[in-house]
Amino acid sequence: MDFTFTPEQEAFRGEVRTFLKQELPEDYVSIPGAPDEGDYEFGQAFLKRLAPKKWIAPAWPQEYGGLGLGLWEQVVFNEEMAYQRAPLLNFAATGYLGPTIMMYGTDEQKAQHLPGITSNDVQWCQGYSEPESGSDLASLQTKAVQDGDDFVLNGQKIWTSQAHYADWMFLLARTDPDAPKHRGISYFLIDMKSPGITVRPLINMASQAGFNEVFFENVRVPRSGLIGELNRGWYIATTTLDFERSSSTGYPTSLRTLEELTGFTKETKSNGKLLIEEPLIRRQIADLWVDLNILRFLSYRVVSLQAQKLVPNYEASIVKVFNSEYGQKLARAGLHMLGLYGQLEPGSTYARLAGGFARSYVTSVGATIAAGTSEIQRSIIATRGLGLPRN
Amino acid sequence: MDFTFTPEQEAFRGEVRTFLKQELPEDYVSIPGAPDEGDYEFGQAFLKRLAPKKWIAPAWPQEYGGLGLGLWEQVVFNEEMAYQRAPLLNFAATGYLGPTIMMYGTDEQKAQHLPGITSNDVQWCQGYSEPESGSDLASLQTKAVQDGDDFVLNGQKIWTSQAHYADWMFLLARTDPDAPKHRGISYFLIDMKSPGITVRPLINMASQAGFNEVFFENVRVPRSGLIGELNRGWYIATTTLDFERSSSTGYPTSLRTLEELTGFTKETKSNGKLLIEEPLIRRQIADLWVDLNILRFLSYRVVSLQAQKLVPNYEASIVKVFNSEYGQKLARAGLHMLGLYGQLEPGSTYARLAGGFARSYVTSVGATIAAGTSEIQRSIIATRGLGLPRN
Amino acid sequence: MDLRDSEEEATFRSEVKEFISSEAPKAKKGVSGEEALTANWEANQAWFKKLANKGWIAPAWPKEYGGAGLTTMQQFVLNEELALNRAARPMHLIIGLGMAGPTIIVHGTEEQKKEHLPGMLSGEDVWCQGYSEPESGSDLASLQTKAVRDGDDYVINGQKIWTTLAHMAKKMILLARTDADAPKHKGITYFILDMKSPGVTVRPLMNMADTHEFNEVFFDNVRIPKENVIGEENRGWYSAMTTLDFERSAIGSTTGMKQTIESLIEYAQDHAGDHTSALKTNPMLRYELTDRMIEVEMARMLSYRVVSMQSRGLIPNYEASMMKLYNTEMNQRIARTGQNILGLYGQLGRGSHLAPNGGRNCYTYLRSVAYTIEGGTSEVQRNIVAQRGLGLPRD
Amino acid sequence: MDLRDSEEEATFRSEVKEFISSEAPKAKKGVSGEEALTANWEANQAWFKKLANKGWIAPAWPKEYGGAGLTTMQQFVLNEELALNRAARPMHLIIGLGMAGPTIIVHGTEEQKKEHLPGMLSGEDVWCQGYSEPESGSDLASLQTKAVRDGDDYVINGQKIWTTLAHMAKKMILLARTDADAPKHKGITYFILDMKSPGVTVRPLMNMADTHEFNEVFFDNVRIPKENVIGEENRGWYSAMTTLDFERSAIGSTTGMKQTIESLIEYAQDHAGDHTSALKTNPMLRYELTDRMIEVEMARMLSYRVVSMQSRGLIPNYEASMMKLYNTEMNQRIARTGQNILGLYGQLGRGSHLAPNGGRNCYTYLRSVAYTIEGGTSEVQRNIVAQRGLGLPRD
Repeated sequence: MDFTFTPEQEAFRGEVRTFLKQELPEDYVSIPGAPDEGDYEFGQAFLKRLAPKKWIAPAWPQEYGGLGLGLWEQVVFNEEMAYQRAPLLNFAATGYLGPTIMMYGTDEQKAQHLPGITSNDVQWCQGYSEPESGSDLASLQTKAVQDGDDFVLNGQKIWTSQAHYADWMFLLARTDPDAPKHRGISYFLIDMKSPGITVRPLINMASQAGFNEVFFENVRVPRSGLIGELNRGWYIATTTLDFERSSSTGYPTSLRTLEELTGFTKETKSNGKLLIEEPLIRRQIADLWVDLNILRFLSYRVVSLQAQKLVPNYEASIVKVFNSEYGQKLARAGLHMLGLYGQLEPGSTYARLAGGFARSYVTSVGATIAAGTSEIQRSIIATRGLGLPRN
Repeated sequence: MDFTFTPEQEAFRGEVRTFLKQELPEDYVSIPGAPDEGDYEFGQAFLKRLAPKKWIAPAWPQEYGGLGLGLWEQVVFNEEMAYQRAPLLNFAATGYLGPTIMMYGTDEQKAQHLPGITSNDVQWCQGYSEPESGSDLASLQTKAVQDGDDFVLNGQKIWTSQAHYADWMFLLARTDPDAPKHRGISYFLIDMKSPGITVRPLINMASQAGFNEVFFENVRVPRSGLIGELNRGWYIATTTLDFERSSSTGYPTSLRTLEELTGFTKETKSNGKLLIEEPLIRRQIADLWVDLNILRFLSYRVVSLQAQKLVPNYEASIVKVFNSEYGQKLARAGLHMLGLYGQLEPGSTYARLAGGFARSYVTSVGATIAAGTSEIQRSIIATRGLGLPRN
Repeated sequence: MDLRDSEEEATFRSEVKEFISSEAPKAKKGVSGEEALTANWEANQAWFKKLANKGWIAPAWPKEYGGAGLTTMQQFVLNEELALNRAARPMHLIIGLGMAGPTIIVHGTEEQKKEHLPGMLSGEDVWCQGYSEPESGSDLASLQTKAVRDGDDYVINGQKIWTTLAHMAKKMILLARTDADAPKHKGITYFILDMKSPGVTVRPLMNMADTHEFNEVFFDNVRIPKENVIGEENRGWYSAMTTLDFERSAIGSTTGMKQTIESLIEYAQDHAGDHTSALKTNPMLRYELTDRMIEVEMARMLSYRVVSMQSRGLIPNYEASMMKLYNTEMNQRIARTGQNILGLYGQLGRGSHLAPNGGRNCYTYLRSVAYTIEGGTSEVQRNIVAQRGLGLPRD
Repeated sequence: MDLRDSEEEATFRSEVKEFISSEAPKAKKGVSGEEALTANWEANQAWFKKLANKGWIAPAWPKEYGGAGLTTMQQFVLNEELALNRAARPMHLIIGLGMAGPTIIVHGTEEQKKEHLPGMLSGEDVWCQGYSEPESGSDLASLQTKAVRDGDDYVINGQKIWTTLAHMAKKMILLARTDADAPKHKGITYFILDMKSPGVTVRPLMNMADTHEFNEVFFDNVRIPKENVIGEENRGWYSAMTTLDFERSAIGSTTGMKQTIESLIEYAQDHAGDHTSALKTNPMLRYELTDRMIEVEMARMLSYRVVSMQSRGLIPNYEASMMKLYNTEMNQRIARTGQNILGLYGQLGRGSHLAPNGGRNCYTYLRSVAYTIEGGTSEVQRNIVAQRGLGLPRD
């Protein structure tokens, strides 16, 4: 057992950190949630500078534009990026789509799509959720019907992040309405400029246009847009969903936030006393640190399983539950400590810590629901981890 | 709307208080949970002095040995008794059995049983629960078979408080095994000296012998032991179960305990500081008081409904959930504040506040389970109070 | 003890009920509190006019000043019925009717009464309150805004913050320091400021709900004529503490929270199929809702207790703190339960066509954070309970 | 970073596993910790003898003193395997092997080593610890028990409290004040006391679980020969702070808690029909159990971290406090969940024939309260985390 990173890994961490310090302006402030126009342009400019270093998807094999980083090196890279709050814009493509194409795509598909991702020239969005599907994604209703060499797509997706910026979408559609629901779904890639696609923004409670609805009306997808076998799309997609549950960016993101909050309580006086001298705040801060330490090692355990070529299962669900609920707890604690100022929008003169807590209070709601609600994760833990009978 | 007691009611409260102060020795300490031998004898002696004042069951009509007190006067009486921690020994008889006999009994049954209760000459225990019946009381298996003028009883009861002291038992037994489960049960009164009855104590975790198992082997019950109609026992019993949910002694009991705990924190130093000066303890104490105030008025609301001849329903369930969970919270908070000394048994030299918190920590476990678990109460609230569909 | 209405109370309740049912604009289910106010502004203005005609816009004011002279218990019944029937209440007039008005009645001159009370009673004048300042924290009396006498005027310089309704208000009650050398409570004067005076700048503070509720107000050599001083110079702190027999049970907010829960249940039952967290299939949500319901019932008991004290001529003290503490923390829990029920849709803003119940729960979720801080933080309330309720030593 | 065993660790783990499987008495499922120790006392004594022969009773001690000289990571593997396989661990020897022994090795004379170490290593001598006193609270150094030199002896008068195992112990490590005028840390001497000395009285303190774990010990002119002073007179406080490279990950207790959860699940599945709270029909219990499981996994990570630090030669500091804090509070939650699952049967004591799992959960429920207080309260641990982990100013 060995809980340290190797000197080479630490050197790599230093390299990433130095680069990010150079490239992110000193007054750079990243606000959680959907990027606005300015954030988006800043992020694209930043990614343009990452691309030549092959750091858009550094874990990918070199032939596809990555560096072929090992798992732990990838953890180091992700930790630094998250800690410095570097913009992450094409995450669906680097995280889910790329590995899927590598595993299931034809050589032509690989050649067509992978280089555009690592060069950051093509932006992708993910089309899984539908208004009626709820937590049972496999009940999706968008239909793709074969017509000559094409498929013709009709239906609607929802909660599609950044669809308004995307060049392409990867999505699931029903290709066999008579088969059992998991066995009639296929996995497609679609050019967002295809005729018949309408994108409509959904304004969230922070007044951000991060999510969209996407409507398909007789959209034609050429056969080259089908990934893997027809009707096997569900199984292709779930392979990559497992990646999301085991993402290792929760810890460094919260670490940075908690460091700032702790700093705030050490510097800010209220009624003549430092906030940190209030025993209740002191206690809350200590508890938040204990939990954060745990989150760190829970995340590493998942990576360690992956490093042994094992598929994280309920272990990843534990990280997912704990990470998303921790985010909410941290946001609430922060807002409480910031007092009335905490509720001000980012950008306001009086906003404390750049308004980040207000924003994460808003965006943390979705975190316990997206990619499998906490209840579903707990159910996975109960059945697979504890061996309880199904509900 | 009027939230005060009348001057007459306050005068009555004063009378009860004065009497209790006289009758309970100054060093009197009542420990929650099952009474031991000494407690039991002390309690019996005390009840002997209550009886001439007709205060064993003061709310009963005068013809049955009570004073015919009004509902609010009864609340006043119960509050004082609970606050002074006066011994309550024959509660099942005064609380449930008596009202049942008054409502369903024949004149002979009334004459036979009621005077013994109000004179405190006859002690009763309640035989409802069985080992296999769990939270579904109506699934009980103890059988009573008609044989000439008698019924012959076979089976087993469990969780029978004070069965080892009781002269008589009231119980439910199955008289028609073929009927739907609620419709084949009858309500019986049995002399505990009848041949075929065995009582076996169950030792609880505080090493008290409060509960018992009671076994019946061909026990003969004369026809005069049947209350109400044959096979209608379930409906007779549930009428009186409603009384338990709306008992008004939770508030004054907790009030006394919390007063003592608060006093303790104001007098006891730890590391040179009064406990109450610790902000975390201060906060916990304040929150306990807020909740206790609420409990008080929730209880009064139930009485108020009864005073209007309405049957408290989910309102009583709210009191039950809140009261029993409050008892656990208070016990835990108290143990925490008392430190290592809190865990010592009553009687130990170092036990603080007479070891009452250790004892109530032990006995409060049963409170959220007995007479309908918190989950069942919540289910009642969900369906009757909120109109949610059944689970 | 009797939790029922007395005969007189029952009669008055019927009168209120009938008046609401014939005169108030029909409200949508699930709408209450601030929502009910803004949901249908024009219809509500007409409704407030009718309330004003009956004197029910200032129910606690003495009749001689244009109020209805209701007893505390009658006010309680009025507020409870308005809330139960989801009729809008004129919450935008609260600073005028609840604070400025009572202070003027007690400390004002005849001229001041004539000038300021009618606009309040007709419901036309919106008032705002200039107390808090950026540096003053929870110790309001440390305020720094200065008023210097210059001829017949005072000249005001400084800044206020968290000023609700400043952008709609015609007048402000303003506390400013007139004697910098006196102990902090003894050098403050109570002014009435015309918000259109030159030198007054109102700047919005947008909160995370992206709504405009708070403002900063800046004073740059603003002149207030000496006729607008209420009470004595340098005694303003004490005038500001004046209140009339204002009903404090918060029954309106408690009832509103109960309605929020009801609307969540309704929503969950209607949308059981198409949400990530459906009520029927998720027992955790049942339990959460049940616990919220228990809490609302508990809050109601605290409201009843406060009004009962007031109607016996007692002044609620730590009892009101208990209620404030409990209600605001409960409101946050209700909002969170709401978000759990609404699933991903809960995060949609008010402008979004897919937002459930018009985005109301999301608004509550965002707004409820500040309620536990405004008007005395939860910790301040706990300390009041500890000191005054339990006789514990001061913190 | 690699959470797997290294090759050497894996080899050692196999050796341990084999030894346990061939030599340890068969343990019942669901039995762990203190239970495993007392459940089968005689068989366990034979087993401890075998552990002692291998040196594994004092795995961290240097070989020259009769220990196994294991590395921290090997100790961890040993402890983890003992726990995973529910083999009894000699917890009654912990004061001798973990505290008295290491102190004598560092500060004792050759004679003292010869006299005291063999009895520890053979597992025969039970030791107890005389540190806490009724008035000392969490400030141990304020102790008042006095030792006065008289010829070749010291004469001891005073009292200790919370002395675990005093009624079984042969020897005590005793801290007593030898210089009343010195600053409190500098007037304390470290003694070894023969528990059979005249003037020693042991009185049980029965706890609410009605078990005899704690004692008071009274000293009435008890004589200790000067040969039994360890280290220098008046330097006893510093000797008491000595520890060897003792493995601190608490992996045994974490594993035991996991086994407790497993035994609850097993029980609930076997008894689904006849309990008030059946697992299958009660979704709340599913969620509770799941949350406890999540927490145990979290606790394991904290254990891993501590042993990993130690194996790199670092001394766990606030990291050990985090673990203590988390584990003891989690233990209470597990006990409460257990009570919820066992229903009314959970309240039956160990002596009762109907008590599930022999009343073990009820014992944990009662005993777990003190764990959060003993060895530094949760608040003390939180303060260590705040100060040392976060660099916050002292409380």
